Amino acid sequence: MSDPKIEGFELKPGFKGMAEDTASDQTMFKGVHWGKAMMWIFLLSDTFVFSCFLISYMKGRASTPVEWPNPSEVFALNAFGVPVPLLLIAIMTFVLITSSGTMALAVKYGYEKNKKMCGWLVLATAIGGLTFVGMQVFEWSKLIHEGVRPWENPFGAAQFGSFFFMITGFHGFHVSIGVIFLFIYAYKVFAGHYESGKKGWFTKLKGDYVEIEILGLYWHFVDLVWVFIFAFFYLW
Amino acid sequence: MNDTEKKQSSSTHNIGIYLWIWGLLFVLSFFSYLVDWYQFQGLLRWSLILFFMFLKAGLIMMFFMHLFWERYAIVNVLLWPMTAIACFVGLMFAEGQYTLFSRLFYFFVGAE
Amino acid sequence: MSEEYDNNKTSYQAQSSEVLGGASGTTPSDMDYVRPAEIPEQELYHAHSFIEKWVFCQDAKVIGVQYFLTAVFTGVVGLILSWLMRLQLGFPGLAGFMTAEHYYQFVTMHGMIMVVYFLTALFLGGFGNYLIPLMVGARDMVFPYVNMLSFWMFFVAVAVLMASFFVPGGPTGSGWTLYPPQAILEGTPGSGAGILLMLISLSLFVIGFTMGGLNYLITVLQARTRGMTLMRLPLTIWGIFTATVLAMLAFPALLVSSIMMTLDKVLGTSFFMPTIIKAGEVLEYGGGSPILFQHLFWFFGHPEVYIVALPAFGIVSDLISVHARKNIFGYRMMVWAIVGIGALSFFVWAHHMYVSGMNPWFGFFFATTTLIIAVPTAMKVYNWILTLWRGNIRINTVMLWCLGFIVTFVNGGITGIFLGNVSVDVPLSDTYFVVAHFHMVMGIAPLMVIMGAIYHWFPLVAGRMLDEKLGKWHFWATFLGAYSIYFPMHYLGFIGVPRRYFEMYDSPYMTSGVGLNEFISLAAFLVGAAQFILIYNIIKTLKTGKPAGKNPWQANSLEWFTSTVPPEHGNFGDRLPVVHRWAYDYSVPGAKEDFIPQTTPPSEVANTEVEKT
Amino acid sequence: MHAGIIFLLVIVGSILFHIFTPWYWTDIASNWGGMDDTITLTFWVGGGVFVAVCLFMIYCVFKFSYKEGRKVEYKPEDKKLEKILTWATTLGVAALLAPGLVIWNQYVNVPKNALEIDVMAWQWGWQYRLPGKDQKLGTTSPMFINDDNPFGINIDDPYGRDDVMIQSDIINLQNNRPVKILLRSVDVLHNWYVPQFRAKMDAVPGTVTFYWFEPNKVGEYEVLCAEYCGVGHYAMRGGVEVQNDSDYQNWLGQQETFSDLIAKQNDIQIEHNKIAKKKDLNIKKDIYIEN
Ligand code: HEA
Ligand code: HEA
Ligand code: CUA
Ligand SMILES: [Cu+2]
Repeated sequence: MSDPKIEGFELKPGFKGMAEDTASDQTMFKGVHWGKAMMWIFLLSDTFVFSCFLISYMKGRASTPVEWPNPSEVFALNAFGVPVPLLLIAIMTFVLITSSGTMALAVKYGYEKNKKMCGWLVLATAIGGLTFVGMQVFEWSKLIHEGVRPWENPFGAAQFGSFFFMITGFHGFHVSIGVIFLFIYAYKVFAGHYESGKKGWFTKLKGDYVEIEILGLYWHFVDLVWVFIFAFFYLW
Repeated sequence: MNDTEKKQSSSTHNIGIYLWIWGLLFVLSFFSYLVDWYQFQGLLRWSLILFFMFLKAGLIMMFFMHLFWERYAIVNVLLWPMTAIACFVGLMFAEGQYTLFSRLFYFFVGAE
Repeated sequence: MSEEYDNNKTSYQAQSSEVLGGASGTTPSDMDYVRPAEIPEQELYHAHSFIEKWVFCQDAKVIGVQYFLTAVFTGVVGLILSWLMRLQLGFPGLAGFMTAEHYYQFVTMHGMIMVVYFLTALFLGGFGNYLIPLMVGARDMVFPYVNMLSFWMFFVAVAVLMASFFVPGGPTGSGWTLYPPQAILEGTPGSGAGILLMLISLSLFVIGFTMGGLNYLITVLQARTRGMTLMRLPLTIWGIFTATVLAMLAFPALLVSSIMMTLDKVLGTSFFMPTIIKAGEVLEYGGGSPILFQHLFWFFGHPEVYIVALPAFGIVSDLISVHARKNIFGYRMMVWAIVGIGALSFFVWAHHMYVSGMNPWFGFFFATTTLIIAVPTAMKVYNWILTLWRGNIRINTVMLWCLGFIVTFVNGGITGIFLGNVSVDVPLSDTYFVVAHFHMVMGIAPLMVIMGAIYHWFPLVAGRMLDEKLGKWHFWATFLGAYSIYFPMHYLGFIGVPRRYFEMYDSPYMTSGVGLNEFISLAAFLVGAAQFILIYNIIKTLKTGKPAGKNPWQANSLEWFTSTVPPEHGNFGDRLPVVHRWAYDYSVPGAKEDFIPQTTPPSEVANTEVEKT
Repeated sequence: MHAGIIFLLVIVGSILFHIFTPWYWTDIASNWGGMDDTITLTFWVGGGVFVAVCLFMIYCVFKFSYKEGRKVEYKPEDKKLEKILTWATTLGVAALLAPGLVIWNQYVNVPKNALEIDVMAWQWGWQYRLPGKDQKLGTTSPMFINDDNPFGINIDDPYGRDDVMIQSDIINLQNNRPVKILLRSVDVLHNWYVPQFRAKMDAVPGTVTFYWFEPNKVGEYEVLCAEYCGVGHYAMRGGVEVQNDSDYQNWLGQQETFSDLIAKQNDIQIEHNKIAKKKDLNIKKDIYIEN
């Protein structure tokens, strides 16, 4: 996304460009900030974490001879007296996608050095994330109230509760971390750290709007994982 | 200036594209919700779920995470490892079926 | 805050758009032209106090040494445990305190320590940290602060691991594979606090490693110096780099399986636990699948063994090339082989599970993929020996370790072929044949490389040459001793002696193994003791060793061309080196000397036919 | 110089050790001679490569050790040589793989006439169950295991009624009759392994695993547990007695069947002693069936 113009090096598009980038000296990902490259590789690793969780879930569910609870019933919510399947989940998905959209715009405005828009959008994303976590807490407490536990549940195979709490918990953990960072970064945007290039608070790196993009990658990834959880956990 | 060059030389993109993708994500999520609402079953259900899932994931990666505009060097590095996951998924699916089979075949199920 | 940076040194010269000066011209058509810098100079945070300098240090070289020392400490613990095991196996009953519980705890801790906390940490954390920035021509790792955290995370992981020796019930005795259900049930030693601490320690290790691994990868990918293309990297870096990629993708499976097992243990979930009856009582578990754990574990475990092997492959290639005064034969093939082995290693994991009761049809798939790996590995072996061919081989300590590596690695690799060939594995699996296989290929071969690397790079790290004579004694004792431990051990496997047996002499056809076992144990004591020669050598050298001077081995790669020996923080003085060639221009016809450093511009060696890289 | 000689001695020593070793295979007593043959083949190919590689290395050490001013060949790569070596190795590997896969195919395809044997493992012991006249084993569940029903046989399964129960860690087998070993464990992983039969497989709680072989030598053999299963692992032994036809039938006739056991228990009317335990199990069972 950044603007790679490299002196003495022609950036060719497509696979040809890939071969040349790879064969060239100094950097392989031309024009990619170190932090961004690091976030990408980290997300790749994290993808393997979530894949292993979901694969375990698939294997566990495929091999249990006991009936698996029907998610559209378990996760139904009463609205106006009728049980609507997956209502809460639908709203959560909606919230998370909304926050993903605001994040994408925040990144855009960050690059335009539009401090105000960027800051508000990051803040909006943080609030969206917080709402999501809140609804997750609600969902958990509802299920716990209904007797679902990691080790047992009244609806069917015991593994249902185990995988549910573990996977959504791990995802929720990612969201929570993201929310914390979103709030911090919102503050930093408003305080102008990214314009003045002020030294960071943790690793003492110089501030730059690229950090918003890096955080954005993380946040979109969290959304991405939710897409898979939604499909495999709630729709299966 | 051809298309790809334009893609790489501008560091920000028209706001329209983000709004579009955003809207599409809502629509696709709604569709996958409908899959459950209408209680489609069997192969149809699965192909729809997977189709919407990959479409959504693809859109997020391509546009929100900007992979569409990144150079192929990074895109490839990110996508090739997925073959390992695909292999793992496929084999674990077979393994799950096999475990289920042997449980049903030899055990008195219900008491397992 | 900015004065915290570089305040004890004037800022490094900016590199951007600077073209090589000197006798050669500045036009791009000139043969010495190297593209201008495309990345700005890295800002370094220099330490201000003793603590920042030696404890929470952000210099990758110090972190490397910290990793090295911590890993060697765990290695010595693992070594002592192996002595205790051999004592029991060779001379049962001699050590009065040795119960079956203790034995299994020792085996488990020995295996886990040696594989994860010793070799992985030593190769990637130790050698990786020290060598990557130096060899790619960077001032430091790209995220020094995260790098520092990585070490301390590892340190805590080791502390937690060691703490498990002192909790009630002792450390876990579930075998390093930690197979459930047994690992978390009574009847296995340390199934309480021991296993929990092990799982926690492993999780910490993974988190810590991830922080370090990101550094290694991004440094290699994005922070190379001018002129350093990927195809000019020394093979050491290729090995460490690929191993790190494997680690970043394989450790997640370990993390996930540890989390799931922890939940099974603490919360009573049943991910891996089917209905279980113990002492006539039905446990609370039900419906899970132990085989799932095995798949997850080996999806991590098999890449893990290559994480240990690939850096060794890389390092040994460099050592052989330097000391045979000849370019490494088939460099491109070597790189592709490393990458290929790394990629394939994600498709072979279930060769550890041929007799685990998994879907039997998997056998065909995994046997095929497993044997395919032998092909790139074989190419590497051929290229090592072809590098020796018509070289000018210095038979010094470093070279001896390399030769020892080739012998033991080929031996262990071939036994791997036995095991990989699914129906051959059936009688041999879970016998001492497997134990012999992996000690030969993992316990001894990479260890030989580590030793060679110590003798090779010690002059750089400490500025003094290790004693050659002691080094040779150390080598022969280790090599001959280790070979006589593990070569005969295969034959115990043929008899059918299962591994993880506390004692086995009551079986009629195993009595024949008694003498052999005693011999093996004696050899093991000798080999272990021989390691103290090295420690003595190091201490002695630090005090009275011969000063090494610059580039004592007349090597080409960048780590020998630092501003000072040992290198200071920032590595290369005011100006980063510029690279013009691969690291293997040895004995180039027409050149004055038998080596051409990577920094030598082509115009200086214009009349030679150097390799185009 | 001396380095080369020592390496040479190591290689020669290895070969001599292999030739003269007193430690080698126990005599095979099953149909899996093919496994031994593949191992022998691998030994020749692999051992040959090992010796060749090492000898080449030693030759280089002798021939090219350091001499000031020696002329060194400068040849970064040799595409042709590398290609030849790659193909030769691929061929060698394929030659080893092929017989391995053929035998594995036999290993996973059990002959129709194989006698099914249920091997049940626990920490730390074995017991066995043979099908009765109907030649079929009844289904089981670990939930049913108790003093009255040591194998957890499903009482409602008619196939289970005539199953022969051997509550001993020694089993008798009929010579030259293929057997399909069905492995079952009630607690942790185990592995029923007789070195002379070559074959093995883990017993995994929660599923049933299998393998087959055909014993072809009359005699007594020791069973070893070959998968780590806790502190008693090393002591978890059993036995196999391979007998010829008449001896085997004789032995089989003396064994108790499941219906014998039930009848016996009904006779003595000790039911009420067990009520407490059974109730407990039944409650658990009900919960499961409900779900
Ligand atoms: C550094 C570590 C390392 C390395 C490099 C290897 C390399 C290989 N390993 Fe090993 N292995 C382990 C570490 C390692 N292993 C460990 C730790 C275990 C046990 C874990 C446990 O259970 O506790 C194990 C167990 C293990 C098993 C499971 C055994 C069992 O439990 O039943 C198998 C089975 O396939 C196997 C196969 C192989 C193969 C095919 C290779 C190949 O990569 C080897 C390739 C090399 C060569 C083949 C030699 C060079 C080639 C030539 C000179 C060319 C000519 C050759 C031919 C034509 C054949 N290994
Ligand atoms: C890299 C891995 C590694 C290494 C080096 C070793 C080293 C040794 N191992 Fe190891 N071993 C394993 C990995 C390793 N082992 C694993 C994974 C298992 C399986 C565990 C399980 O079943 O769960 C195992 C199991 C195992 C068993 C089988 C136990 C059983 O199944 O019952 C035995 C038995 O003899 C044994 C013996 C030895 C001996 C005698 C040594 C050594 O004595 C060999 C000689 C030692 C050295 C050559 C020196 C070591 C170096 C240092 C200590 C550092 C010094 C460095 C400096 C000072 C700079 N080991
Ligand atoms: Cu039972 Cu080991
Ligand atoms: Cu392996």
